[in-house]
Amino acid sequence: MSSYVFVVLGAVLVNNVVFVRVLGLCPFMGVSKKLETALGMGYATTFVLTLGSGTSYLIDHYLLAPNDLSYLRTLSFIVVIAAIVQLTELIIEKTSPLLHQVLGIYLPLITTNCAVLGVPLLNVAMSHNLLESLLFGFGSSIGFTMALILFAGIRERLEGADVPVPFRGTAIAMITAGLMSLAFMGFAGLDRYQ
Amino acid sequence: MDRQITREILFNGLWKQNPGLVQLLGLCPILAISTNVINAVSLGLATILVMILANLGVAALRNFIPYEVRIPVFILIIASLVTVVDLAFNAWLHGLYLVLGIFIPLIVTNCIVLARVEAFAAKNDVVHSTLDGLAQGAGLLAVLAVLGAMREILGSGTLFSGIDLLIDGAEPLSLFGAHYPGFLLAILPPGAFFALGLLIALRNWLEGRAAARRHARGTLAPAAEAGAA
Amino acid sequence: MLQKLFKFHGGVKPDSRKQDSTRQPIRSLPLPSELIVPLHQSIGGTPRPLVRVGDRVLKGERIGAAEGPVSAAVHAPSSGIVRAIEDRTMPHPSGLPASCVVIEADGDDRWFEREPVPWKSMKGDELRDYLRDAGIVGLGGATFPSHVKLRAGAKPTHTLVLNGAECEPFITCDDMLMRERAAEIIRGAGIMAQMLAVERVLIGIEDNKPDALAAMRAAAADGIEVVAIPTLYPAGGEKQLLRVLTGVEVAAGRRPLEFGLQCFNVGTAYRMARAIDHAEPLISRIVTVAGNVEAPANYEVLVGTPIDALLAAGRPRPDTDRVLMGGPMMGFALPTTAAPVVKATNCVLAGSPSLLPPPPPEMACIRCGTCADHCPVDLQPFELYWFGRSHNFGKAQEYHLFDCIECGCCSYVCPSNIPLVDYFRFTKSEIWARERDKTAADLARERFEARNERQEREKRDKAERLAAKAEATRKKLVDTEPVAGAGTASPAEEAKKALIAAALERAKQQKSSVKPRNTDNLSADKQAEIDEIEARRARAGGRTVEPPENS
Amino acid sequence: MSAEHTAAATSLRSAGVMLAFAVVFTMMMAATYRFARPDIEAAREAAKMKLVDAVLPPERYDNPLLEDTVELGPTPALGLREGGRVYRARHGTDDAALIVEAAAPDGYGGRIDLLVAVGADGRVAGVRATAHSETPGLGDYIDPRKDRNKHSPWIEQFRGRGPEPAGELRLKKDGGELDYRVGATISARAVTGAVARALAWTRAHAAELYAAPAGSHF
Amino acid sequence: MSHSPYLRESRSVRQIMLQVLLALLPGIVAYVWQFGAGVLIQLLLASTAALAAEAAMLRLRRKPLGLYLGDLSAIVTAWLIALSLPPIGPWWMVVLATLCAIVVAKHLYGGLGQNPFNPAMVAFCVMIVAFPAQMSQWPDAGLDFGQQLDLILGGERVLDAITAATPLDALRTGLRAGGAEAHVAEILQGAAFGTVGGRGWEWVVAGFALGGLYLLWQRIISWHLPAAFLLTMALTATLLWGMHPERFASPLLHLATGGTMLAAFFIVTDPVSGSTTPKGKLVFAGGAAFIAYMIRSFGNYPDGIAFAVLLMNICVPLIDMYTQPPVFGHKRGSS
Amino acid sequence: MFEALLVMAGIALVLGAVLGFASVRFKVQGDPLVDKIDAILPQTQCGQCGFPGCRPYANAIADGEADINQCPPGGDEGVRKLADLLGREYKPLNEEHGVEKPKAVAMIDEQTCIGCTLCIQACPVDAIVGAAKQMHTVVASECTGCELCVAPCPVDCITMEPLPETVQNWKWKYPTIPIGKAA
Ligand SMILES: Cc1cc2nc3c(=O)[nH]c(=O)nc-3n(C[C@H](O)[C@H](O)[C@H](O)COP(=O)(O)O)c2cc1C
Ligand SMILES: Cc1cc2nc3c(=O)[nH]c(=O)nc-3n(C[C@H](O)[C@H](O)[C@H](O)COP(=O)(O)O)c2cc1C
Ligand SMILES: Cc1cc2nc3c(=O)[nH]c(=O)nc-3n(C[C@H](O)[C@H](O)[C@H](O)COP(=O)(O)O)c2cc1C
Ligand SMILES: Cc1cc2nc3c(=O)[nH]c(=O)nc-3n(C[C@H](O)[C@H](O)[C@H](O)CO)c2cc1C
Ligand code: SF4
Ligand code: SF4
Ligand code: SF4
Ligand code: SF4
Ligand code: FES
Repeated sequence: MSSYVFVVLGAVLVNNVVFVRVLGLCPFMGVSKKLETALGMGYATTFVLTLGSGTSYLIDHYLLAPNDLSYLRTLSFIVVIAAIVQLTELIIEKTSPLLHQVLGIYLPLITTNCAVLGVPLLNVAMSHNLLESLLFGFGSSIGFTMALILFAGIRERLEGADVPVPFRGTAIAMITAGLMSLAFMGFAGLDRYQ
Repeated sequence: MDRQITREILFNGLWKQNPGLVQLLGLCPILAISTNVINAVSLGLATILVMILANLGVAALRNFIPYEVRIPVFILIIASLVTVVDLAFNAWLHGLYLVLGIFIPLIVTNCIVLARVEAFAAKNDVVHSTLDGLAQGAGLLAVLAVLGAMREILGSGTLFSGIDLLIDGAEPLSLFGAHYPGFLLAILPPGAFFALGLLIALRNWLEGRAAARRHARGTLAPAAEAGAA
Repeated sequence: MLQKLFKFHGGVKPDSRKQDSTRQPIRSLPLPSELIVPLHQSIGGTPRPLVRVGDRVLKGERIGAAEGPVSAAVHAPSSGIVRAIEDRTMPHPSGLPASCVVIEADGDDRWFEREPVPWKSMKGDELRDYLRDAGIVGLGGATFPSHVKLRAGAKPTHTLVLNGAECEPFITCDDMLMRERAAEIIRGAGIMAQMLAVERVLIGIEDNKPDALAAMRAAAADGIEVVAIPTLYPAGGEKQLLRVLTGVEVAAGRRPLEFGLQCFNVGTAYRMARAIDHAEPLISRIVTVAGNVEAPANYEVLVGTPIDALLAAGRPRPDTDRVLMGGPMMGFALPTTAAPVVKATNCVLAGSPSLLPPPPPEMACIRCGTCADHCPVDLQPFELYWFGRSHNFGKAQEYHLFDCIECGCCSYVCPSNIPLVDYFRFTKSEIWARERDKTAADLARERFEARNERQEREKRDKAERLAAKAEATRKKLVDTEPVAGAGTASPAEEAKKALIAAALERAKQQKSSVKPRNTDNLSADKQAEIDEIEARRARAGGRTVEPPENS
Repeated sequence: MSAEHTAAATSLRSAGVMLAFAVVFTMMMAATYRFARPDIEAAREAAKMKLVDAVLPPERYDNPLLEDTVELGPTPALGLREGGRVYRARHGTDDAALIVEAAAPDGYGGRIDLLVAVGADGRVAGVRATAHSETPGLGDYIDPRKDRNKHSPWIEQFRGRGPEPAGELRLKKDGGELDYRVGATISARAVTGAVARALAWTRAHAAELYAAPAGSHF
Repeated sequence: MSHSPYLRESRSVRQIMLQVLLALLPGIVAYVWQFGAGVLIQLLLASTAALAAEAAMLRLRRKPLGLYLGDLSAIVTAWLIALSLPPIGPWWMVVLATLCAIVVAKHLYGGLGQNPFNPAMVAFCVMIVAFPAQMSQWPDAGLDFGQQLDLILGGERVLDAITAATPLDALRTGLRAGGAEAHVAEILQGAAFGTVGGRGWEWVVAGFALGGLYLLWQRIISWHLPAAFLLTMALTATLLWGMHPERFASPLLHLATGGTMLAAFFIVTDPVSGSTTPKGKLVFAGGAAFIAYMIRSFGNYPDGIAFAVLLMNICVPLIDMYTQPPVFGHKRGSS
Repeated sequence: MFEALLVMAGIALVLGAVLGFASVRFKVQGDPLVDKIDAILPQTQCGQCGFPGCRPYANAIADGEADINQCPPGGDEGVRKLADLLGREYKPLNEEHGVEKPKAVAMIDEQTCIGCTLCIQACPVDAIVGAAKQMHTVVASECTGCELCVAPCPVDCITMEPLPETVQNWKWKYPTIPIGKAA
């Protein structure tokens, strides 16, 4: 039981996808200018990443591994994730126009978030079981969402700051991300305590 | 092939629309793998290879790809190319393969690859597309190399460590002697962010200065856009 | 009975400096030769001028009639001749001119014929119309037409509050008024109380005015309670005073009336009594002249008196570098002292570099929160400042920018010397401007779309009609063809020609009867504007087009 | 009706195109895989052997030691919570060395995985840290690749040491002979302790280990 | 032209910063008394570096030098850095730390008042991540000033002789080395740990607390921050100590050691990078204390205050957003 | 090899079918983006952007056919807002389309006007009243200042008058030289 807690905790804080594993940075930099959009992207990613982790586990475990097809992992994972994205869009469009309005524009962008492929691949590398894969996917995406939201909060505040001209915009955002990543290093070791 | 367009495509990839400094795409490998020059350059070369081939492939096949499945097909093409590169590294550069880890398969989701395929190769002919892949990949490679060098020099005071993975027995350069304490932070993720932030600022500064100079001379920047735009 | 007092958050205690100007009784000023009466002297519509250049007017004669439901009349402060109706610089921070009636006083100061007002027998609306026509507006600062505030709300009004707090440093006009004319203030309060049918009247006076408190207590009638409140700027703010006296917090955007409360300045009550008992419209007020002057005192001044003249009576010292209208906390530097005294003028304050030192250089906000600690409406001024600076107007509004009463407490205490209130004023006016633009854009979009639709419809209609007509013509031609068969042209050709001719004819007719159809569905005031334009056109003399009224 | 119809038609068409692309590119990948596979496996083998070479010089054995293994269950004495593996090196028919997977549970950053080679003489032949999370720049000198002293890395000190004379496998700070880096004693102490325990255990079970059938569970 | 209000009455930023520096003095005196005068060198080095960096940045950014340099905020940052680094750290370390704080954490964000992260804590974190070895060397008792000066200026570091662990480092080290068998009590007995917090630390802690009370009295800081910080620290520590007294240190130790007091009164109270609303301050300081405790007890770093403060700095915009105090007239129950 | 083909073919088939189906079923939908863009445009309807009105320009931006810096009446701020909405880089107003001018309204010299109705036909927002052969007048509060009526007037009686600043529409200025936004 507690090992599952550590899987999630580790994925959210200690090995945060963005700050420690350095994945998913393009959307992290791209859609963090406003809190609102950050939230939308976060929700969408959480959904796809969790589902993608589970599905990828199933594909790897039942289709690829038994047939010695591990070289098809990258391809099949990404294609399946793309399909999940499309299907999600389709389903929410039909069932919840409201949700679609919130998430609609972010869903297509998710396919090129390398965290959605990276996390399933890490699941394989860390030989997680199905539940662990799901939890790891969920934890990672929560970590991503959290990072995105906090970052957006700071960026909104930075809007009025008198930042030196060459650093305005993305440069200072990058520095800020660095400082956040520095802060997250403080969590090192928290997932290992027994 | 038109010289002017060629130059523009190259200029775009390397400077004006540099993926790492301007478009902010493909950041994950840039930040994760730039802990030393060798890693950075190796991944950069792998990415260039994939980008060239992907742009070439898509540009060649674009007329056969229906609109509604274009993204999955692009991904299919890219993923296959990446798998081939991955297998090649595994077989012939195994040491590097272990170091680069999941970042070779992650070239698939490297936003810049798909972005170029969609924005350029899907709309342009084979020659220009290939060139664009090369230019954008080179832009990425340049950033990777500079970043890798910055971090390696600061962080451990060496250059080309890990070269033995490529060339057996080759020795890395040690720059500050054995007593250099090493600014460890540079090699860790925060250092990656800082270094890229500084690079972006440096580019902004250069651009700003150039703009100021143009302004002083009273000429406007040649408003040339890339063929894609 | 001891009144339980409440507290409001924050506030500051600047040195009150009221002693100098309260040493002498209220004085009067010699009649100036020229009186400049701005038409717009209250919140709401700009009064319509009732006089023409060259007209002779008597003291107290109405020269501008209230325009619209929220507006109050303006009157001639003295007898004389209307010399001009023209733009003159206003006592306003913008220093912009606005329309004024300039009267050359004849020196007789002859009153307009006054009749006693049978107010007890008047119906509420009649009485309110009378007050409007007497130009009674709030003298507490906002010059809101008082008759509007004297209409009972949906809920019964239980408490009338008179504001005698006068919390700003230097200003003593209400203090002196209360000391000298307490009876008439109480009289005015009684009238207001009757109009609003309130249960009790509370008069709040800061405890640094013992003389005024004593005078008011002596004059107070039954049901009127004079309450000493702690001296704390801005206790005189309407909402703060109501909070202190009743514990009720009236949120921004809501009216005291919704809570069964109503609040007037003591000066307003006094003018009310004068208007009812002496049929005297609001043509003069008490103004404090203080600051860097030799003879600080209060004067009863005619509205329209150039501030120069008033200031001269106080004898400003030579190092006077600017003149404020109002107090040092909320007043503003007059762009020119040639501007007239208006109903809102409570104080003319001469400043010198030592008295009102120039602001130290503005530094960065360190988010120390001191400003928030002193804000009487619990705002977070530094956040508003930050949003204003980054032009994040939406966020500023979310953080209740419009609750800010511009009291200046935050700027007063800021260790970084940030002119916070200026940022808020800037942000507010930018937001207003944007809102004006937005409404204009919406209106334009609507009208553009309506026009497009109309053109579509017309085109369609025309096409249909033409088709129908053509059909008919052809039928006719076909019908008549056998008869005209002897012609040289072939019947088909003939038919075509006729068709074209018919179409041409129709087109001609259409053209000559073209009438712009854009005058359908007009709102009332649009119609009014158009009517006005038509009228002007009829006159065919006036050639200026008024800029659109924005307020 | 037409929406349904075109939907079906489009579905078919795109499925067809996807299929075609999938087939072509899968074939490409499969072909590459076929072609590269022997090299991949060789490379994998070589990587493993590199580690083994680091703890045991190749000239000391001549058997395919990666195949000559014994599986261990959870072994607290080796710090193994989930089991591990022992590789047996033989020279001709002689026992040459045992290469044991072990772990130090008490590193500064948690567990340190080790590979310890114990010669037939009962002394340490070599040690390598295979995985650890000691503080970079401080405790990570236990990994010779991170060790600043490239010429005689810290971990090489273990070569040839044994349980006696006493103090051979103890830090100077604890009264022994082994060097350590000041400010990061814990890492050194953890590795040293684990090596000493692994050596003791291996010596105690050497005979059985050499004798057990290949691939068997111990 | 300026507008109303035309009157101002306030303590200037310079005066505020001066008072903070004043409040730090008792703690510094105790520090010198207990650990020797080395820290004075560090304070001097840090102040000089801070002023130089500030001046250079102001010049580069073309800001009025005199005005901003005189606000003394850089000195406050410098002193806090000097006090949180080991007093015998090499000179370049404290200089580098100060440069990080002033140049990166402060001026890249626009200078005073605009930095989202606490500059001093940024400097500390950078240092402990980059130079963990140097950062864990604290002087053993009995080093005289000359020896300390020598060490700071680059003398030969025979570290075994000179360094001793701070209580927290010793605790962490002991627990790691001994696994579960080592008992907290034994570990703490081993070293010469004074009566409460550790050798001499309680005096330093008392000095900082005294300065903190002065700041409270002067209304430069509000009670919310220190109260929430100390209470959360005490509660969390009590809870875990109550459950496993042999594995966790007592709340007293946690309160009276390391940077706890310095943090409670001088660091979480940084107005610029902290939360500003009353409720937000409680959340901010409480969160910082909790994370700091967790890192101390379970993480890789001996003290987590700096990381905890940075982590809470990250959350400040959101905390502030969700804890806006009700505005006049919009309060519950008043409509 | 065979399994590989099988697996991938299966995945491809399903995916292709689903996507094709989805693309047909869920294609038509109003573009909410256009409304958002349109809401930012000033609705002057002047056509300076090169499109017949603001909405067509909004459509063009949404389709990626027009750049965001072509609307002079919207000015710098309009470009910034569009850049914000669309997540694009801000760029200065394209001077080919004109420059930002202070707000103005059209005014008809009522003495000269011959009542030809040409201006009425030109005005996109029906801000001109009058009938044939009668004098025409601009309803100032409705005029967007688009200047479209100026050119058609055969007797040149229409002029654009800048809106004067009055006490009512006067704006407080930014307190000091802005440090942050100066550049
Ligand atoms: C736009 C506006 C509308 C108002 N409408 C009413 C009203 O309908 N009834 C009323 O009793 N007071 C009304 N007031 C008066 C206010 O409640 C208040 O008494 C007045 O603004 C003077 O307060 P001040 O000097 O503190 O601003 C209105 C004020 C303003 C500014
Ligand atoms: C900050 C502030 C301070 C004020 N101080 C006073 C004051 O001292 N005396 C006063 O009568 N009105 C003062 N006012 C105006 C009152 O809010 C309010 O407008 C007035 O009492 C309403 O009465 P009136 O309509 O008769 O003017 C102040 C307003 C503000 C915003
Ligand atoms: C951030 C940090 C990381 C550390 N990492 C390690 C480590 O990885 N290995 C280690 O042995 N000591 C590490 N230490 C040092 C220990 O806490 C302890 O001070 C040291 O091991 C005691 O060594 P000494 O006996 O030589 O003083 C670290 C200290 C700090 C502050
Ligand atoms: C009460 C108080 C506490 C402060 N704490 C810190 C601090 O922890 N770290 C720091 O760098 N500066 C601190 N400062 C100084 C100043 O606020 C800081 O340099 C700004 O963050 C720089 O913009 C403090 C100032 C005050 C008034
Ligand atoms: S008082 Fe001044 S410095 Fe302090 S928070 Fe408010 S605005 Fe900022
Ligand atoms: S001016 Fe506004 S923000 Fe400042 S204290 Fe007064 S009400 Fe609060
Ligand atoms: S240029 Fe004119 S028509 Fe085009 S968007 Fe702007 S205001 Fe509308
Ligand atoms: S009146 Fe003229 S300027 Fe005004 S909106 Fe109509 S056409 Fe445009
Ligand atoms: S490379 Fe773009 S998200 Fe990772």
